[in-house]
Amino acid sequence: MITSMTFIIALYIFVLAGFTGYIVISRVPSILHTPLMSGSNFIHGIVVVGALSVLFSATSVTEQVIGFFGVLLGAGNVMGGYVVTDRMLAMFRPSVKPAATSDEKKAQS
Amino acid sequence: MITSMTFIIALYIFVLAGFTGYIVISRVPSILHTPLMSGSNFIHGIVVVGALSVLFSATSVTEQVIGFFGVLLGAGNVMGGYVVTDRMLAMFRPSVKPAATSDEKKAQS
Amino acid sequence: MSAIEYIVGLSGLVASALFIYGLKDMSSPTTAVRGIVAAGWGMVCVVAVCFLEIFNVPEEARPYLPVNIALAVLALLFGGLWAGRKGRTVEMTAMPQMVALFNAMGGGAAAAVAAVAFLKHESSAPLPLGVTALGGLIGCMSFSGSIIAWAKLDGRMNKPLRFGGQQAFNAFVFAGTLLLAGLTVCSQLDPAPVSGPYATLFFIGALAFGICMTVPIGGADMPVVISLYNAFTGLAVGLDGYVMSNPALMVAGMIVGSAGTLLTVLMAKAMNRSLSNVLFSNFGATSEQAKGPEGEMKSVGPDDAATSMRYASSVIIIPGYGLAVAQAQQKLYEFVKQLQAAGVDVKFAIHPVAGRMPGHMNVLLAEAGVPYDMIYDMEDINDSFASTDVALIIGANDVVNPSARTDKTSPIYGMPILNADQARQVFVIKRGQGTGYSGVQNPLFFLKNTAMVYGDAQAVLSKMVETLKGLGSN
Amino acid sequence: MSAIEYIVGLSGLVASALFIYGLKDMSSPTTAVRGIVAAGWGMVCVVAVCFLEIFNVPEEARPYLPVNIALAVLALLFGGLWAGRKGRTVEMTAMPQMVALFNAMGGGAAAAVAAVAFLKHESSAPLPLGVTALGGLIGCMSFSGSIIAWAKLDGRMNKPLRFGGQQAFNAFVFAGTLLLAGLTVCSQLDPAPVSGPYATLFFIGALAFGICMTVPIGGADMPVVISLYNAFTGLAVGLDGYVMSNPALMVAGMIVGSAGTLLTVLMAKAMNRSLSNVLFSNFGATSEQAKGPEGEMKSVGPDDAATSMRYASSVIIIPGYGLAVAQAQQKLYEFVKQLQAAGVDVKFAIHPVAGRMPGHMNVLLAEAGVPYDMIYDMEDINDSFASTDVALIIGANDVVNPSARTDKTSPIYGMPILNADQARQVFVIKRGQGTGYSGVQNPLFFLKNTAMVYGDAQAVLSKMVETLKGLGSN
Ligand SMILES: NC(=O)c1ccc[n+]([C@@H]2O[C@H](COP(=O)([O-])OP(=O)(O)OC[C@H]3O[C@@H](n4cnc5c(N)ncnc54)[C@H](OP(=O)(O)O)[C@@H]3O)[C@@H](O)[C@H]2O)c1
Ligand SMILES: NC(=O)c1ccc[n+]([C@@H]2O[C@H](COP(=O)([O-])OP(=O)(O)OC[C@H]3O[C@@H](n4cnc5c(N)ncnc54)[C@H](OP(=O)(O)O)[C@@H]3O)[C@@H](O)[C@H]2O)c1
Repeated sequence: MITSMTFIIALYIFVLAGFTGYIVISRVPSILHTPLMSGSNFIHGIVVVGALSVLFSATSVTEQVIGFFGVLLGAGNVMGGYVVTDRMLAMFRPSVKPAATSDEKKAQS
Repeated sequence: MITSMTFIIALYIFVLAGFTGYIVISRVPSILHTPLMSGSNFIHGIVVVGALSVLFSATSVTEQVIGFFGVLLGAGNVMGGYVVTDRMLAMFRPSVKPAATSDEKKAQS
Repeated sequence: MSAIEYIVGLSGLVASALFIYGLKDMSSPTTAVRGIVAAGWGMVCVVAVCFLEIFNVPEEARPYLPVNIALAVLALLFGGLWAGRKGRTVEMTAMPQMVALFNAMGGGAAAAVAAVAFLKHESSAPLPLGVTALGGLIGCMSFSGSIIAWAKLDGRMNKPLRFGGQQAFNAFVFAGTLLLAGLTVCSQLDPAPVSGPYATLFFIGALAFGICMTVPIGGADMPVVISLYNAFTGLAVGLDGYVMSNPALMVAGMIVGSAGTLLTVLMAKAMNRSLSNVLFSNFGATSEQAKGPEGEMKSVGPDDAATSMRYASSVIIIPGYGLAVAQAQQKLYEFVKQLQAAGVDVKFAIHPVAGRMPGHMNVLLAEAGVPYDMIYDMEDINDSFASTDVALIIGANDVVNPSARTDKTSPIYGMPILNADQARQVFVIKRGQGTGYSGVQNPLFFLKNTAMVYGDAQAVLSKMVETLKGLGSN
Repeated sequence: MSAIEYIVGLSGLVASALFIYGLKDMSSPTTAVRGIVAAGWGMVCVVAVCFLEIFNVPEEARPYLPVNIALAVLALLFGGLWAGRKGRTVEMTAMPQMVALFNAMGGGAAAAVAAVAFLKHESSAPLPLGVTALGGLIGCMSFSGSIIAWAKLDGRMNKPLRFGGQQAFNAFVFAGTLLLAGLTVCSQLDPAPVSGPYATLFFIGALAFGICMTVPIGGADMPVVISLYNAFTGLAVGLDGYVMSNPALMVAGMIVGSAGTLLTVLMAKAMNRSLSNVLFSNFGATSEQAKGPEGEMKSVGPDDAATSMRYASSVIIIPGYGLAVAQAQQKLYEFVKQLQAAGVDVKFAIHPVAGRMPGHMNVLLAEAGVPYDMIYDMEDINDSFASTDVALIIGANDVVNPSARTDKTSPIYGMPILNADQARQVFVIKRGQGTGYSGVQNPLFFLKNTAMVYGDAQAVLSKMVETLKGLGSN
């Protein structure tokens, strides 16, 4: 899609993204580890975009079959990952409204 | 140097680097703000590398003069930034050895 | 660069930013929902814009385009609807296997993308070819490995499959797969390659290796393994992104790759084991016949236990894996609300590795409606046990095993535990003499201030609720 | 891509990673030194490898190469040695102006790089040209603005320069500069441009705007302004990196750009003001004649104050800007050690904006050798004042002003303050009736439990140390 990416630039992007993932996760409290696992599972569902590109420019039945399954699986990854993460996260709620601020503090620290 | 970088890729790098700077700094305790300011001041001294590239391929006296001042200023930025940051940071020390672990905890939280 | 390429590139950038922002927001329960919604919009944006590529396909793909589009829409609909329904209806206790399944799908898609890159012979330079092979390898491993993990967690494959020389056999499979990868890459260096057989065998080998690697690992270790495969899929997607020059895939994939790796390491650490120990040590094979402390366990009925809690002033509840098995979280909260109504101060204490996934218990309790400010982390509550009347342990075992503190020969030695033994009175709800995940006996059950309440957690808690109802509000 | 380009690119990647790692380590006092050392090695690596470019210069630059290399070495030596000596010898209290100066140098270098990009006419596409112009503009503003900031902080420019219609004039200068930037870019779109005059005027305009923007801002606001210019320089370096296709510059520059922006906002927020208020409101112009509470201030001599602290059981010390002015941090710690030897429990309470830079007081106390675990943040200590015998305020004013809590008309209303007024006895060391940074009077000084100890902080503390010596260890 975006042509002419040198290897060095790719390494820069990998390193920056890797560091970002590391530092963001190192802040998540253990209470949220399960939804986080499925949340990151959802994010790698972006592979469906790659599979769509492949399928759009397929020029043989083999490519079409592989592309079809790629999109099928990728779409499942995206949808499933989103739904379960959302369901889990929606279940976390504080007990009463007035205590909300202190909870926020606790959760952020 | 590394040719053929598209604008989109450049934006990716900017966004990732910007986010990294943001999230890293948002964790620094206020006690370290002054050394941090000079520490980040040191880091943008990397401009000296750009100035060096410019000076190396200068082909006129004007370019040489501008390049010379660029390197001069950049080198000052790097050296000065490093020395003052290092001096300031070296001054922070805990009171006694045995308490070191609890200090570490305190500082990390 | 055409306008379409620009828009597609920008949509990827927006999506990447939203993913990062979303993950960051997930770091607090108050913002977590906002985070996943933001990430969801990022995904919608990038998938929708991706359809613009229809106007940009290479000349030779034009004739196939209508069929391809139809196939794409079909695949999106089927995959999305099926997974969406599955995800909406799955029990919270079955979450680990569900995540394993969705992760397998992502790995499979990543492998498919790599396969087509070989098929189309998109490059004949060694570097991109090598990256493609790596992406395919990791994607396949993640696919087949996650499916095995799913089968184990879903109870479809109950015994770890182990045989003599397994490590050597696995190493052999791996070496063979690498060899096939090398042959595929070499054949693709040719401008007009005939690499079909090599590539096919390579992918089969990679799938086989994923299976071989996963079958000997015990079912209870699966959450760590899934987390690892989650990181693997991310990495494979990132590498695919490089091959396709799509930075959005690179960024999203690598974020998950590094985040997942960190999560895996944190999980293994919380279980007091190293990652290689989880993957290669066949944990649990020998611990079946572990001998434990001998002595007498006292047992009491649910009604007595419930009554004494009703008149206690403070109770700390320690849920464990058994609560998830019995699906008793709703009943538990009903019981807790009764205690609260009677003026008892009730708290939940959650060990970081209680259950079978990190945060597993938090999710279950959240499902039952327990507000998260009643739930305390180990560090925050461990000092309070000594001043607490009753510790109620429900289906937990290893996380309250004092031999982790004292017995150097125990497989869980060194793991930090909840200090339930310091409470004035300890009640333990479990079905019988069964050991926990680590297979060792628990000296806590033999202490003189401990009383066992035998039975399935659901049944026992129902009885307790009945008892308290009987007592009324006096 | 040649081998040299590969090595240069990789060195930049290594440097970027080390910069990020270094910044991360600076987030804790225990690892901070390691962090700056790591970043330093990154810089050494990237600068050293950069010399490989000598073998890669374009054909037409070959004849100039020996001279260019000589100039480069000279410039590195001179710039590095001069700044290194300055940095090693500067007083800690003069740190803000030193940072301003080094920041100006970075901005100047960034502007120079942009200027040569125009001169060499490296591109004739609008996008890179626009980016070059933006980099030049920001670099120039940061250069001239930081120099003004330095002059103000160094006491070389004591009054803010203000005149009627200044905002309009500045806007006019800015518009003119933008126009010149546009003309420069347009002329460069031509394959054989004659843009010299435009470009020269544009750079002069940008420098002038940096001056115009900074002169009306009061000296005490300068730390915020420097922090902003620090972010500006980072941004300019990042843009230069795009123009030169050097990702290391892009990454390092943008990291500083965003980190510096965040730091600036945090600083302004801690002073209870918005950033635009700092930049455009000419703060301090009207507050000179602010009327304050009337009443009587009690004053005591240093010996009496010292004696009563010697026999107190707990003392909290609140240092402020006056301590930095008097350079009395060493004497203060000497005094504190005497108190500690006498069994007094001594703590330091630091307000986030005490002094003239964030963390200013921490640096001063650290210089004097005060261990950082004796130093408490506002939130951690504010509840302890009520149970403390003596609060000793040294050259602080605004940060202990109770009208921030009560007086809605005060310019500092709403700023969180240290609750010194809750201590049983308050001593205030200051020279006279001078107001602090915000120019308002402080009702704390009129309370009945407050006693003023007039005099320069250095002189007063010396006398206090003498007094305690006289008392001996009895
Ligand atoms: N959280 C994670 O990430 C993770 C991942 C992998 C492994 N692990 C490991 O899993 C263990 C977790 O400890 P844990 O204390 O939560 O659980 P556990 O040690 O596995 O103990 C579970 C206990 O629940 C009882 N139980 C089972 N079904 C029950 C039912 N229906 N009703 C009542 N009780 C029932 C069992 O005894 P009976 O058979 O007698 O009823 C068993 O002793 C740790 O060793 C940890 O390292 C954790
Ligand atoms: N930290 C930052 O980032 C930052 C940046 C910019 C602005 N500010 C602002 O600066 C202020 C800081 O408050 P602050 O309480 O530290 O200081 P302050 O309010 O500025 O007060 C300083 C006091 O020190 C006294 N003083 C001056 N020289 C002295 C000497 N040689 N010996 C003894 N006393 C001396 C002065 O009174 P006499 O003249 O009577 O001696 C003055 O009242 C806040 O308003 C803050 O918003 C902070």
